[in-house]
Amino acid sequence: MPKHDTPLMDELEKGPWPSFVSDLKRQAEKSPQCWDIVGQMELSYKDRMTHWKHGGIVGVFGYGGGIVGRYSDVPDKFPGVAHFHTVRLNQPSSKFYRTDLLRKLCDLWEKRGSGMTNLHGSTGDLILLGTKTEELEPLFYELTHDLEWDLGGSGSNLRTPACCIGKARCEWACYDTQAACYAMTMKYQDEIHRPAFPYKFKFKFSGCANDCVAALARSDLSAIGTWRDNIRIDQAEVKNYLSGANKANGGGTPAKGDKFDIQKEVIDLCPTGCMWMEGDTLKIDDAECTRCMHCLNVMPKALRPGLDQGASLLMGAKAPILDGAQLGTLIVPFIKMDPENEFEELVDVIEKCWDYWMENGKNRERLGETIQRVGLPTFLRVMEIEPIPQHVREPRSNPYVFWREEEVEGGWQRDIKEFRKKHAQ
Amino acid sequence: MPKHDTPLMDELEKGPWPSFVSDLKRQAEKSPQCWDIVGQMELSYKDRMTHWKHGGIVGVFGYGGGIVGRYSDVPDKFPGVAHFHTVRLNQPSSKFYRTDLLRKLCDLWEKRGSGMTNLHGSTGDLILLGTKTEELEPLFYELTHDLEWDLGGSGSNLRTPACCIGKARCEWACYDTQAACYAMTMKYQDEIHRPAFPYKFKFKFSGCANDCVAALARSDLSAIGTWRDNIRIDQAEVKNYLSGANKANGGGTPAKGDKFDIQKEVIDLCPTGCMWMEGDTLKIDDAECTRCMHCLNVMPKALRPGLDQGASLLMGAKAPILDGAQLGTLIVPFIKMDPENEFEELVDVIEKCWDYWMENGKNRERLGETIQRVGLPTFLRVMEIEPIPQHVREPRSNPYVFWREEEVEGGWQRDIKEFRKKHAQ
Amino acid sequence: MGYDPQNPMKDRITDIGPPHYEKMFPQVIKDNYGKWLYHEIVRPGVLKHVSETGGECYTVRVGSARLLSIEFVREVCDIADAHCDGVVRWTTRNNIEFMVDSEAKVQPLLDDLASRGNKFPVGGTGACVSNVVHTQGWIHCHTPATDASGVVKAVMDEIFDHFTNMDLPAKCKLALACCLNMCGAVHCSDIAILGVHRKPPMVDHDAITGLCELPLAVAACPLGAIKPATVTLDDGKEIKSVKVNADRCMFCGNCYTMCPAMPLADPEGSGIAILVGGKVSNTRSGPAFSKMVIPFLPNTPPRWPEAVAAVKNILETWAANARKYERLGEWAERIGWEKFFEKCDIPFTEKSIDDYRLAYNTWRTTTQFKFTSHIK
Amino acid sequence: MGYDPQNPMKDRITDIGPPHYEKMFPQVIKDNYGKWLYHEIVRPGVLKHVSETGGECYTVRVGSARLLSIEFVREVCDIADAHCDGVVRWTTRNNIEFMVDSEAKVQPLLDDLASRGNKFPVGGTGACVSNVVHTQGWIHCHTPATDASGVVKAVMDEIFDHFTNMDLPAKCKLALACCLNMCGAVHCSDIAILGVHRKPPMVDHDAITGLCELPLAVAACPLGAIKPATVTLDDGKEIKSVKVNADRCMFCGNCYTMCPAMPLADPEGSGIAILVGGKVSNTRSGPAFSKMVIPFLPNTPPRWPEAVAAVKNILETWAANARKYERLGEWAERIGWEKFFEKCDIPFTEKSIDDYRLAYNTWRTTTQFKFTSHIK
Ligand code: SRM
Ligand code: SRM
Ligand code: SRM
Ligand code: SRM
Ligand code: SF4
Ligand code: SF4
Ligand code: SF4
Ligand code: SF4
Ligand code: SF4
Ligand code: SF4
Ligand code: SF4
Ligand code: SF4
Repeated sequence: MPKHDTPLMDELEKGPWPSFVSDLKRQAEKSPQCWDIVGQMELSYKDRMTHWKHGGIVGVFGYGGGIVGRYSDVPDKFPGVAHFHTVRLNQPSSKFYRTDLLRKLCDLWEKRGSGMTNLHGSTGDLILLGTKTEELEPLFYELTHDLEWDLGGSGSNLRTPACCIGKARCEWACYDTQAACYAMTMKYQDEIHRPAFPYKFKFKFSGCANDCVAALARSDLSAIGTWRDNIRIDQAEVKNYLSGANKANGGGTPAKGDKFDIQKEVIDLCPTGCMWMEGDTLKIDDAECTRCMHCLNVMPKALRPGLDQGASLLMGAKAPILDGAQLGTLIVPFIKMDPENEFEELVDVIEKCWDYWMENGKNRERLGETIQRVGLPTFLRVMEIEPIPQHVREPRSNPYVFWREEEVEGGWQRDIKEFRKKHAQ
Repeated sequence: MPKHDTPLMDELEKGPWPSFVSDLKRQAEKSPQCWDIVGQMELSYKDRMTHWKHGGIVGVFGYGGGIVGRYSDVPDKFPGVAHFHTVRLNQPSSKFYRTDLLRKLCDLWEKRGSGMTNLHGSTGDLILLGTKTEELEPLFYELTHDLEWDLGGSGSNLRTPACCIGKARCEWACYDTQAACYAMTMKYQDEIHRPAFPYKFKFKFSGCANDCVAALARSDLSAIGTWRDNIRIDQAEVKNYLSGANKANGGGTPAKGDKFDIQKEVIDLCPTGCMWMEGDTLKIDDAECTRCMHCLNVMPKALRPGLDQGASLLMGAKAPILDGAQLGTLIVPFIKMDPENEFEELVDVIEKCWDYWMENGKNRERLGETIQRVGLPTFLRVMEIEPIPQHVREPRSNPYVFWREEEVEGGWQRDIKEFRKKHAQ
Repeated sequence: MGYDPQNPMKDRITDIGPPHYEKMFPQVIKDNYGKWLYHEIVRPGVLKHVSETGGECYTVRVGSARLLSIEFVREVCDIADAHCDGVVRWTTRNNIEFMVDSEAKVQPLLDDLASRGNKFPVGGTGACVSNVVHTQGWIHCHTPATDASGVVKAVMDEIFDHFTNMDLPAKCKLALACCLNMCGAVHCSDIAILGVHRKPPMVDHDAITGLCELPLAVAACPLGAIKPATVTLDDGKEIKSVKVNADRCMFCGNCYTMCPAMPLADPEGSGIAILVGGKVSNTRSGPAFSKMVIPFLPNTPPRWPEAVAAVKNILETWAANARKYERLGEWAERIGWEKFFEKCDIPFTEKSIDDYRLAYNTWRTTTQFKFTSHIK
Repeated sequence: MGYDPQNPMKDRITDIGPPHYEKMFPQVIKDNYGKWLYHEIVRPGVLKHVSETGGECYTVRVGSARLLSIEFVREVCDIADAHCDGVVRWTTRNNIEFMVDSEAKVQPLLDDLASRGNKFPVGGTGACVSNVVHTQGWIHCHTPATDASGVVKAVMDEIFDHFTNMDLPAKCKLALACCLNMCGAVHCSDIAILGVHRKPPMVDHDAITGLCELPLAVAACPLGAIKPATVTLDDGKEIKSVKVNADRCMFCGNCYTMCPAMPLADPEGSGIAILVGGKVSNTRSGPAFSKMVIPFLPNTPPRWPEAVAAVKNILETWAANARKYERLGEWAERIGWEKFFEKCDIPFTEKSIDDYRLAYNTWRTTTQFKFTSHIK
């Protein structure tokens, strides 16, 4: 395929940020179809429009997900991208890679595809961007056989779960996010690869309330690490913050004023107001703490999560199509996350939820939309979770309560004729 | 009518709070039909049910409001309340009464009704509770001729407007609430007395953000006094608070701690954090103040509203039937309230709003429900009010914007065939 | 002269409105209109307003049952004549205010009021419980789920001392509405008592034809629970009526408002819900709706011990725990509603979880919560 | 051996999942898994984690375009082999992290990265602008209203210094989604760039029969703007198709997702909206949605100057005005959105006023507001 004239694309080779255009051109030297990627992009830049057609259904035998079909609407001009399907791979939990594996993947993709990738997609998959239908089966064969690696999810499937870096390199992880992510990915391979749900379903695992995998915003089920005992305080290190020996926020927020002011930077910003100083001793009323992480973030050397650790489960987060975006709703305030028992408690919750949603969810209805439609009280009931005030930000203000007949003394059946005897019409 | 045996009612004669039962009995000595009120109440207390029938339509000629029909569903037992209609009277603004007028009213109601009243109904009317259909016309005649007093509203009418005590006895009134209330009551007598609206409509007038007539919660249009310049500070009186010579909150909140702490009681509670002390001088950054009244309430001798006064207009408050309760939505942040020009600016707003609502409101749709149905942007457009950020607590988070064709370059008409020339199907 | 039934339109006067407010003012109000400088609460129930003219107005506020006889009103007039130059006023919450223009006149007035038994309790100012804004209940309305005056009397008897003493952290505004129409400010009160139904409407097929327009009855239901139906009466006659899908009913009573042949009230089904934490003033946190914390308590006349205890418990718990100036809802927001339920020892039920139109906004979408006894 | 097209199911391996994460770890991570004590950010882009074993891990984070060639990935592998014992990782926001186990190895790594032109910008830690979470745009998707990679490049070029310097009040998380499907966390970002359509879908009657199930197309529209219709094609043939009531359309694009014969995109109609103030972490204020402050900016490739300027303006205004640790939305909430618009000098339009499902909750229902230039 020839090089195209791409003045608009070329503009994007300037400037300090890494240029995907330069990178495309570099690849094109080896994979000439990349000239057509640049070429079609140039056309889009001229037309101010995409030139991709609505994706067709393509895939590998026996799988109903993992490949996103894509065709050019100007294939004659750019035959190199006439077919341009995406291959999604289950990424290893928290995305560490040994270079030998990565290099094998590069070789495979050089052979079987465009040579362009996304590391990673927004959901978390490793994405191979652009190949032809006829390459899919061979690619899959080599991926599974030679790299021992599998496809990710798409369509009305479970999507590849994702997690924060957690215990691998973070002091705050309250459970093993990688272990949980991997365990669920393996346990539910079938759900990832074969559409059986009303719509997509996403898991995300963050080790603490900082939520570094943005689970709360974009996963039907998120597990966020937390603790139920007391924040561990190292008072000696508190003093080191007061003296300036320790840098606030690990040095991460140097811009605004450098002298540490524990009152302003920590105590006043605690959302529950449960911290105070007694001399140079820091006090926390842990019963009032909502484990928001702010104080730990600012004084990582002095403060650590409690030891009775687990996770909060929130459900139903999603993007706005169609009822408006949702954040996850707190469903299980605290659950043990135990790799030893294969996350039994978590699995219970997941499967109860799926049973209900698969039976009751409408076509293309995300879990969050189902919960909104049937109401949180009903959802808690089917989940066999006792309703507690932690489920709400505030109690209802409208008075429209749905009572059930068995809750009302005497039931609902009444005789209007009896009534009329006492109340003339 | 005979006295009934009323053991349950009698229970309510005990205790320190004034007893309506004792009062009813006292009146019954003069107005024997009151025995039947007590009697029917006793029956309700036994049956745990009301014994009133659904109100029939009764009224005086030419009026479509002011009387609420009411009939007993046990008229044989209690003939004294077989008919028991309510008469609503326009109360004088802020409910001062000369006793000569009140006594005349008592005489009238002794002659024409049960002798029982509500001073006042929740909307604000003076309510005469319980009379027969045949008494209505004579009562109306005597009310208008002898007392020079008129009926209030009911049904799909404008309801009797109400106001706080304002300038009559309050230091904070930012406009003349009585004058506004009276002027609107007089201007819209026709709307009060003859149903012409989709549903009821209520005005309420509060002189400041304390909102002592609870306008924001329960009036389709509320005018709440405010100012747009600076809080007037008397620094000498500030010092008197600091020294304890002045009592905080005018002595109204003595319970918790008596020593005044300006930081805790005022500065820390200011919702915008716009106050601070410089030595013993109190500073306010008025540009940040939202005129919430808290600091003025706590230090009435030291702080007074600014001098450039007017009102904020909020619209659409109502009780929960059927879409859920609404508080008033801020529509006009600041308006002059000038008795000299007969509240011209206010009248403009009212009439523009009515014109739209009367044309577009559905049957039994309160203004707030109409606004919710058509959307606040549309409502502002028909009100010819420029949309400003003050109209919202926060900008929208969903992306579902209704663009109008004229706003979009090239309009909406496109040719799919032209499109297909560039984009193959 | 006088009304002539033969000629009802003769000399008819209409649209004259209320008496002009200025004519009703006492001298001290007239003289100082718009000139007030500041106020003090000299003792519970007694306000002192000071004007820039030097004028002073002392106000004595007394609680009232609101359901008043003309005999009582005449007694009020007697007092006003004796002490207040023949003027009295009512507040926006149905209290009575007697005003005098000098400090010397206060004590005689208070003595007079005190001499009249329990009819004129002085209080209701500052950080106290307010008089209860309330509605008609069984004394006059057709849709109530509970009584009004009786419940209010029972409640106020119990918390009376908080009306006559300013011993609370802030004002506490009480309200009662006897049905979901919520005549009053129940939806924005510190503590609200609300009459609620829990049985779906019966349909009085024998009477419906004359009483309602069926399409209006059908349209009345916000949840579409009412459908047209053909039914056979006892006499074999087929008529058009409606049927109710009870499982979709949320007991709002709008059908009964539109159609008298669909009564809901029931001795066991109807009762009281408690809502708390609402507020109207814009002070500090701004206006807020009341939230339902107890979905149902039975109707137990004449003294409603369950409702009375519930109100008292919430009031006292707030009073013991809140900060100065902190309204009930502000306190609950600060400590978190889970703590509110724990501290007040109120069982939490699913009924407090919103599932109506804007429900999602009230669900908890953060990991921030406190561990309470609710979490096992 | 190898894939046999004649016998595709032979030796088939399925459902084996990803490589096990533990196999991917470098030694320092393995040794200290779950034992980390604290971290420091020694300079922008360089993290130091200290374990209770005494072990240390130094991480160098570099920005990445996310759209990566395998040539580039191989270069990354070369670096990892040279400095990091053959391990590299990607973050949840598409940055690359190189880890070494001692301080001594940091500078050589940094020098190597710096020697490779602009391909490996070190930064993205602490109080800086994050790399932009983004989507496909014109490089791979069929529904975009704008491009992704190109807009991101243009924006990051302009605010590059805030990526390499921790000079902001707090973290600032940027995201881009090219259509309302919002693949990414655009709905909860400090600053979000969102591709939006503004023209209703065209209906390709010639193609619709083969491409869509009409009932699904009709059902796709949340506002009922799509109705079945019979149309006559140029060749005179009558077919069943659909028609769109353009006045009810809100340009969500769901119809196009369900029916390829209903394209929306248009050079003038489509463009960019800016949303701000969202956040995911539960720190202090808890998670929040982004709010739409600029409803439309045109698509102006290759450099989108309007969108770039808008992002930069908001970023700089926030940076100049917010308090330490105050995320963009927390700042806007504290000063009030009217002040946000004033300070950023962004014209307010009715488009920022919600009129969708839960709209009422965003309207202002208090008298509390600030006087700004908006009030004449
Ligand atoms: C590739 C990816 C964007 C990217 O560049 O990273 C992507 C691409 C598409 N998404 Fe997505 N979504 C991607 C992550 C997301 C996310 C983010 C996430 O998962 O964390 C979201 C928001 C979270 C959520 O799930 O709500 C997301 C919400 C959607 C939606 C709206 C779903 C909803 O319920 O609101 C659609 C529409 C649909 O499903 O029909 C959609 C649909 C699509 C489709 C399949 C287009 C379509 O209309 O059918 C896109 C295919 C593009 C292509 O040709 O490559 N995509 N999509 C992401 C998947 C990569 C991966 O597997 O790692
Ligand atoms: C008398 C009074 C209660 C009281 O004891 O004070 C009252 C009594 C009734 N109200 Fe009310 N409302 C009264 C103030 C209110 C208020 C409070 C206010 O105006 O400040 C409200 C809430 C604010 C509002 O308007 O939203 C109120 C909201 C309702 C509603 C619900 C309206 C809604 O849009 O949600 C209804 C139902 C209806 O209109 O059909 C209603 C209906 C009724 C009816 C007419 C019953 C009915 O279903 O037709 C009641 C007649 C009772 C009777 O027989 O005496 N009443 N009603 C109040 C009027 C007295 C007066 O004129 O001063
Ligand atoms: C007399 C009355 C006006 C009237 O036209 O009748 C009135 C009079 C005063 N109010 Fe009020 N308010 C009156 C009903 C209200 C209402 C409406 C209601 O209760 O339904 C409210 C809003 C209720 C709410 O927020 O839920 C109200 C919220 C306030 C506030 C704000 C309190 C707060 O912090 O939220 C103040 C300021 C204060 O007390 O510090 C206030 C202050 C005052 C002052 C001090 C104003 C003044 O300088 O004269 C008056 C004496 C207060 C006192 O008694 O403690 N007034 N006040 C009303 C007496 C009702 C009663 O009999 O109990
Ligand atoms: C590497 C990464 C996790 C991963 O598995 O890849 C990560 C790593 C760390 N995060 Fe994070 N966060 C990472 C994405 C996130 C996300 C998700 C996102 O950006 O989409 C969030 C939530 C975003 C949001 O709130 O909108 C996130 C919110 C935080 C916070 C909370 C900040 C706040 O005040 O709101 C902290 C605490 C802090 O920095 O003080 C934190 C802190 C940290 C620490 C200090 C944790 C630790 O002790 O190691 C790590 C270095 C922070 C830094 O770079 O300043 N991390 N962090 C992610 C790096 C993304 C990137 O390349 O830029
Ligand atoms: S979510 Fe918490 S545990 Fe996970 S990487 Fe972020 S800060 Fe660490
Ligand atoms: S974690 Fe958050 S709530 Fe708990 S003490 Fe620290 S700052 Fe306060
Ligand atoms: S609303 Fe304001 S002006 Fe009116 S009485 Fe109350 S405090 Fe005074
Ligand atoms: S009126 Fe309210 S916002 Fe203004 S300075 Fe006083 S306390 Fe602050
Ligand atoms: S609240 Fe209901 S029952 Fe009570 S007076 Fe109003 S309409 Fe009647
Ligand atoms: S009570 Fe309300 S929900 Fe129930 S049938 Fe009647 S109108 Fe419908
Ligand atoms: S945001 Fe829209 S256009 Fe962009 S990748 Fe996702 S589905 Fe495609
Ligand atoms: S773009 Fe959305 S609103 Fe418009 S017709 Fe299509 S589905 Fe309906």
